Amino acid sequence: MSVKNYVQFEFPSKPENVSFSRSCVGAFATQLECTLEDIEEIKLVVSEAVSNSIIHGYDNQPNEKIRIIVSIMDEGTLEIVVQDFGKGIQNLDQAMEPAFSSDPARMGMGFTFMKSFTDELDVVTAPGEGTCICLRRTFSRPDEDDFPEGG
Amino acid sequence: MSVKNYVQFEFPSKPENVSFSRSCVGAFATQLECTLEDIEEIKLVVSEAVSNSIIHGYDNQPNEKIRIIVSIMDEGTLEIVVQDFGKGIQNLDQAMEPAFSSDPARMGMGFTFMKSFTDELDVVTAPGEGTCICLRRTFSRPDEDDFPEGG
Amino acid sequence: MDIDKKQVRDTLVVRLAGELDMMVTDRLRQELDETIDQGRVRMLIIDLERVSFIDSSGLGVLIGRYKKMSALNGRMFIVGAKTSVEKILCFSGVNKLIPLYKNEREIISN
Amino acid sequence: MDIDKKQVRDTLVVRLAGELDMMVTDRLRQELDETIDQGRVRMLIIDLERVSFIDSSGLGVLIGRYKKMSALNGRMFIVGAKTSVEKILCFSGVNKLIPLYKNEREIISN
Ligand SMILES: Nc1ncnc2c1ncn2[C@@H]1O[C@H](COP(=O)(O)OP(=O)(O)O)[C@@H](O)[C@H]1O
Ligand SMILES: Nc1ncnc2c1ncn2[C@@H]1O[C@H](COP(=O)(O)OP(=O)(O)O)[C@@H](O)[C@H]1O
Repeated sequence: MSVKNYVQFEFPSKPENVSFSRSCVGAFATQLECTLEDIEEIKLVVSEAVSNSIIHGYDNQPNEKIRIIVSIMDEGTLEIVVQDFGKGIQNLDQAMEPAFSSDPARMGMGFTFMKSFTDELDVVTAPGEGTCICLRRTFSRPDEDDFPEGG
Repeated sequence: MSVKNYVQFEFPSKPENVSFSRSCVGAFATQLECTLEDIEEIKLVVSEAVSNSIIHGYDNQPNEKIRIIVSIMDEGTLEIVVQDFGKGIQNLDQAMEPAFSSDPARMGMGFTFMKSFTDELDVVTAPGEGTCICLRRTFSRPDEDDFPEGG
Repeated sequence: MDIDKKQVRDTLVVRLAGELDMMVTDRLRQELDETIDQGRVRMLIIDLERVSFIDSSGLGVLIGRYKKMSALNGRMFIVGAKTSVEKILCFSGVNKLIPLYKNEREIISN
Repeated sequence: MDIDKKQVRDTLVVRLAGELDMMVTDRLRQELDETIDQGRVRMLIIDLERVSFIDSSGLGVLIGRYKKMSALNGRMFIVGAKTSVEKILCFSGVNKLIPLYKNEREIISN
């Protein structure tokens, strides 16, 4: 797996950056062979991951750092890494359960959306250190591609 | 002058990232009170600066690093810094002249556009070290604002 | 996010425009709850025709208002959701609690 | 960038769609020059109606083709540029070399 193109971006944990960051990842993803519907789904998972960093990771503190690294791999895989340096997740199994939320006003659907609209979801987290969400989704495999352009 | 919001991003010097980067800066700028026409002009200056980094800074080598830092200041100023670590500019005065280009196939209008559509343009460059372009444009000043929201 | 409210008797129609994410949830929740309480609203219709994006934060506000309306023995409907938004409403099961209709007329005729 | 070419006698009409930046300049320059040379084109009309963005790289290709057409004693026109693109064409002075028209009919009637 080699990286064809990537972008790394960092911004503070402000609510207005949720919209900005999902737009950017969506714009980057247009470099892949994917539909408008795919882009909408990518924006959704980014929105969930970034919102979680702000709300849960940083308890809505607006001046903490969020980092996103988006990579396009040779075989048409989009990898999105969303990283915060916030409070981390104590009980990851519980957190991943559908409808679980530590906040009663929330739905607990974030991880469910992230899992449903990607092929792979990896979470690395440590209490007090932060959370790193890695999402992968493949849009076209080389064997579906009659005219591979090469690397 | 204090920074209200910012985003820093880094990506390789590939032609497809020119479009991506100007879209992103344009999307970020919507957080300011500005018109669609303003956004178009911002996209233009970013396009010029990033194209220059790829074409002149890196001689079209696609795997070199470009960094952009966009900041929104309290008083409605947008600051865009575009940085490359490429070959730098030998003669900056000459480079800034309208219609000057070191490449006969190009128009030499890049710096003219950057100057015309911003309020301030600073260039820091050193041969062999790279070029850093800082563009500033103010969209609304506090005294034009009847209901300042505060910092 | 634009929030446009219109009340006729105990029916409140709220037209939203923009993106429904965590940026707007607090304000939306507050505006809706205030109007529901003050206006003794018993029927809440949320028009999503001009909403281009919704995520789980947005869904949370809708579900919260559904619970509130149920507690008041009132009803709630969603109208006008475009395909991409409707997909999320259905995927999350929100449509099983809050019925979706094309427009206000469709509610009346059902 | 979509490049759609149509030639009638020595007139070549090229409809472009997308964003006209350094990403597409090489391909555009090459496609235009090949067609101009092979087809003995003497009138080149570039339709920018569906071009949403142009920067100095894009302008450079247009000016380059203008020089080529002049050297061939041919003519060149731009049609359909939308306001934001037209602004850049005028700001840069490109319109003084390559006349801008609303559409092909306007060229003929002038
Ligand atoms: N970045 C994060 N930092 C800390 N805790 C998190 C983070 N992301 C998720 N969590 C925890 O996992 C739980 C489930 O997340 P999620 O499925 O997105 O639902 P919701 O955001 O609605 O609570 C959250 O309630 C929170 O306790
Ligand atoms: N990032 C950069 N790195 C190295 N040289 C540069 C850079 N940006 C501009 N230059 C030099 O300045 C000249 C003028 O730039 P510009 O006005 O944008 O015109 P053009 O890009 O059409 O050549 C370029 O031709 C190049 O020699």
